[in-house]
Amino acid sequence: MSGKAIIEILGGLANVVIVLIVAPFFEGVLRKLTARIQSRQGPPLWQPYYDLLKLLGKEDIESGESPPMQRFAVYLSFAAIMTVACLVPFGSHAPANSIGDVLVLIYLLTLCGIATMLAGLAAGSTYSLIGMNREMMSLITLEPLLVVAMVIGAIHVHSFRLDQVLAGSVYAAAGFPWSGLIMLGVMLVSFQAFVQRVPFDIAEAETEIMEGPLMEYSGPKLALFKYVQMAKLVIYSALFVALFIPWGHTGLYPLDVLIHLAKCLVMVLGVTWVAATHARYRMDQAIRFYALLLGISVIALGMAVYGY
Amino acid sequence: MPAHKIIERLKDQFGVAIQRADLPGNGRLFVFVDSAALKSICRFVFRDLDARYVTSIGSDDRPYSDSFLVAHHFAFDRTGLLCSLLTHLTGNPPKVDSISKEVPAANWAEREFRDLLGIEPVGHPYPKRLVLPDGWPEGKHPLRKDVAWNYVPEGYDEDREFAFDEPPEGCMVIPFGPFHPTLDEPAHFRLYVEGEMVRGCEYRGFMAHRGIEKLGESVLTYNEIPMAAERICGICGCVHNVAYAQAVEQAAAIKPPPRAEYIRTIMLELERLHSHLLWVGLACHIVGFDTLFMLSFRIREPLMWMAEKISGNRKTYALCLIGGVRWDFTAELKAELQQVLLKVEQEWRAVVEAVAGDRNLQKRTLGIGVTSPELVKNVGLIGPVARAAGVDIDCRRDHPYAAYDRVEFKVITGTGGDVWSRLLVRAQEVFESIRIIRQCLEKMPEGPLQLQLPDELPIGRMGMSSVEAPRGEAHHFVITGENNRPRRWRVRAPTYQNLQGIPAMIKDQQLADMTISLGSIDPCFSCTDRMEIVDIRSGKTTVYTQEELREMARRKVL
Amino acid sequence: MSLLSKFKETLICLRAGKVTLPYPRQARPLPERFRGRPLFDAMKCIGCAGCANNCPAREILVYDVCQEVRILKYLGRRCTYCGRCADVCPEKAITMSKEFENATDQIGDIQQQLDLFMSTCQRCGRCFKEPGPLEQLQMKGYRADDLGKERWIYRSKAYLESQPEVDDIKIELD
Amino acid sequence: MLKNLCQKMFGRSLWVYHANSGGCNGCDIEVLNVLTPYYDVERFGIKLVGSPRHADVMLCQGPALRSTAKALKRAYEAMPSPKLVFAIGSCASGGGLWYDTYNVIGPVDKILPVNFYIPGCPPRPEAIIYGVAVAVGLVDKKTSPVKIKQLELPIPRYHPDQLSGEGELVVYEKAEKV
Repeated sequence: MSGKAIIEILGGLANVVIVLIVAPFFEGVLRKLTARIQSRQGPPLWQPYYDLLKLLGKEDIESGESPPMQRFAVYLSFAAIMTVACLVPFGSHAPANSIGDVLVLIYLLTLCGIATMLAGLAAGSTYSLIGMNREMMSLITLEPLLVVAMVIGAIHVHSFRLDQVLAGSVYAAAGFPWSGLIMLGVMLVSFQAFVQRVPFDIAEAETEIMEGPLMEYSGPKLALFKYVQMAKLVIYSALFVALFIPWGHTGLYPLDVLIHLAKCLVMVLGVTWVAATHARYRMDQAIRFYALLLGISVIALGMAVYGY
Repeated sequence: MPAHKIIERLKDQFGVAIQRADLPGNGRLFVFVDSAALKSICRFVFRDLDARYVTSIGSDDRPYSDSFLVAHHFAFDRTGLLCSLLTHLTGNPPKVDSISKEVPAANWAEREFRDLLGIEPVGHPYPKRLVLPDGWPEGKHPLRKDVAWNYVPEGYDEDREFAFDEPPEGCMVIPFGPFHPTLDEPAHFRLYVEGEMVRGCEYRGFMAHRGIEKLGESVLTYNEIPMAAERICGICGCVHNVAYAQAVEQAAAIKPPPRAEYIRTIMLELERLHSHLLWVGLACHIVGFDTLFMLSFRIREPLMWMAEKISGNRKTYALCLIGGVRWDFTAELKAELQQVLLKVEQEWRAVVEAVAGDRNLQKRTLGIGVTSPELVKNVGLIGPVARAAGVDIDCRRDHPYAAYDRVEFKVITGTGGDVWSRLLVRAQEVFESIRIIRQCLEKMPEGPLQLQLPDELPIGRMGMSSVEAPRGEAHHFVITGENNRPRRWRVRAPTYQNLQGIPAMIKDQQLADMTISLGSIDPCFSCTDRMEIVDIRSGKTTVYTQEELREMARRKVL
Repeated sequence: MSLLSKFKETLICLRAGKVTLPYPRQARPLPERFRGRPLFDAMKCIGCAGCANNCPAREILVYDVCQEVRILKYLGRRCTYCGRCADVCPEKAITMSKEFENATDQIGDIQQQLDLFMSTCQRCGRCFKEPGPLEQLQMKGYRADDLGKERWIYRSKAYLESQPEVDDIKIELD
Repeated sequence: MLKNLCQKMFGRSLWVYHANSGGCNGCDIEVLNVLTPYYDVERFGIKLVGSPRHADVMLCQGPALRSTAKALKRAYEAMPSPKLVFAIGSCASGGGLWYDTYNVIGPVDKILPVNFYIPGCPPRPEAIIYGVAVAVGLVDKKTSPVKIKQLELPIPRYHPDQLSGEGELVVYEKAEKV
């Protein structure tokens, strides 16, 4: 094994560790900030760690339609998100470059959504199935947005390599190309949907369908799902930052990681504010909204192809 | 239309079928009619005289007159008259003509006396069990006088399941409740859903039926019942408390001292304030808007503290006794209340202004759960639900009680009839309530709080009282009796009527709108159920098979 | 427009700052009229059972264990804290205290039991002279079921005879 | 070791499921109130969840009714252990005014094992927080049964030699608070 491969693997592992450590912290920040917006004191910052630990120590009731599939869905979802973590740049550039390219990243992200759907299907109660249904609909209309954003980047840099695409590639062609700016806008307004927070947490709406697909899960399985949810927040923020806010690298790895995480934190703050001040949309409204965005992004794609 | 005119018209129309009419004064009318003509008289009153249906009451009168009693209550809102059409039933088992076909709003009330008293409404379109628990055997009726309050019949079977109707063709069934995060109280809806569209529902509620009426008729005494009445509902408890006290006072021809009336008015409005703020919070919580939920609860909290200072408890004020109130206002309390009101008014005005332009919130509420004035009339919807549909009814103005005839206020009406206009109506009513309290504080006369009552209240007299609860009109009916307790006490809570409008409201709507539509009537199941959806979501109730669902999901996506 | 109202809403919330009360560490002063757990004063109680007969929750039980000793038992578990017992008590032996921190893992912890010594009239066997506090109670809407029968049967006593065990709490009748 | 840690975390992150089995709504609203800015129990890590599968604590409000007893039991069984049950309010802990009517089974502890009782009608938000604090171990419970008992029959007829004080005061010198 060459030294380069070892560095890549080490970099990927470092990413996984960062995500595992930082994800609950970001969630804690989110909850604390939400509380302060609502004039409350709020939970301690490390509350999500407590929650996860407690869930790990609880009894695991296997009650759904097919327990093996439920177990599989949990591990699949967790594994997929951790693999994604290997591929996303925290710091200077994407570490596990030779493992996969942008397309693999997109597949893996889709796999996360599919795992959630599987979880809902395996649980098999009415509300889980409704949640699964909604998850599927949003997956199908939402995921293309990310694809288009990445593809625009890839067009600009003429490559699908991770380290080239996930480094502000959308602006690569000529300063600030129109397509990149349009995609920035589109991704900004749809970011809430990717991380599945209010107003787009339709598939997991607590007051409507009681966390939908996750309703039947308890104990360690729920802990893993919650972890995945928290990790999604970090990873999508990291992706967004890598694609659209690539500036401010120093070249020093630890410092770069901190800078990157700080940028992610800013994204989380934005997510918090939007989540705190919005009412949940209905599925059809959300789908209509995604479709509009998809239309705009396709136009952006066309512009990118012609070099704008 | 004044009372004597109504009697004249009834006499013209029905002649000897009108047996007797009592006019105890101050806007009450009791007409005893022949049971055979009851149905046509009800239709005449409801359709031709354009009265509003209030409720139907069954009573076991056998120990006193060897017959059962059925009363249909109507309200003439323009003239401020509450009218009761009573009839005695001698048959065994007792039978009465159902009026549900003519007056759709009477549906539940008739099913209720069928359950609890065994009075059979002949020709009822949907004679299904409503109130009693699933395992209760047929033919046993807890509200009859020969049955003790704690009597559980022999054939009680805990495991019996409720027989739900068959869902319509092509629809899947989604159980909603009894424990659901948007429902504070147990109730069970079976939604018939086609895709994400709700096509219909069946309600199996009355899960909080605690037998309060039976308790009041057989165990508690006149002055204990206010405390029980208050616990009919934890949010609008004071309303029931006052309504009960007023019904008894009216039956016994007692007039409470004016200071007591003003204090009742203030506490009722204080309750309306906190209830409306609470509703706005809960409605926002249902659509996932937690900041506004927290905000309105924060604004509401000083009101709760104020209530605690005045009455000693945050919710259950234990305010009324027969002939007066228990808690007085001191000068300090008055000043403090003024300050709290000022603060609430300022903050709430800012919130209302901010929310008025909130497109995001409007998206979830505009055009959702629409009610038309026809539906309001037919199903007997009341309170903010009716007012939001443009029907101008308000018991405070139409049937003035306590000190409402001495204060000025505006009845807020909306136009849309949807959730958004209900929200606006409630938000505006907060300001009116504040205005009423201020006027009361200003005008409150000095004087005693409580009357010295005679040893025994008159026996066999009837009284009814309508009080405008935050959710609509709460109606209490009392027949006074021996042993220092009423012979019959019937409560009609506002949600009892409003809930009957839900199937029409949620029909052909998105599943996601179901919760907010239901929330928008400010449902209070405990009120409704006083004295009854049965599947917990974790229990596996896949009514249709999983393949079907998968198939459905696939069809949806492709 | 919508965004503007969102900002306004946020501003209203933020302007209030943090309002959370530091409750378990420091309690808010309780209002003067607060109705907490009723406290029974054995010094003042005359055993008239007015409280038992006016309690909507029917949870104050009064019964005699012998000619001279009467027991007043307050179960507490279903008390509604309405304060009627304190209202009707002719001797003001019941006060609504300001105790609200009654949470417990043993429901029996909120019981109160008084053993009262009753000196009976040698002639009629009753404890009070004719126009006693009971007549006052009656005027306030006092229940009159058994008074007419010249018998001193309290509702709770009648209840006890049929069921000597009240919610797991065994009541010693003799 | 991890298991130990997990168990220790139980008290710091109580997820609460509230089940109203037919009470009057007052306690529900007070429970909701506990989440709102002035009381904010989220600072103790308490969160309201919608599904009993996610819950650690069940807050029971309202008496056990015949119509809801089955559903309540099922919800309890759906909760993963370790689990606690709180009975909030007079109805849940004692059955309320209607503890013996035809549709009421009685207090919740007749059908579920209740760990903590929070009496009150409705309990103030502070009382609920106090109950939670007792459960978590932040504070000690304050209540204990009061029993004031006659040791001896104090009338001179029975014990003339014991009559030391004046009138009835004697009686209560011989009474003791248990």
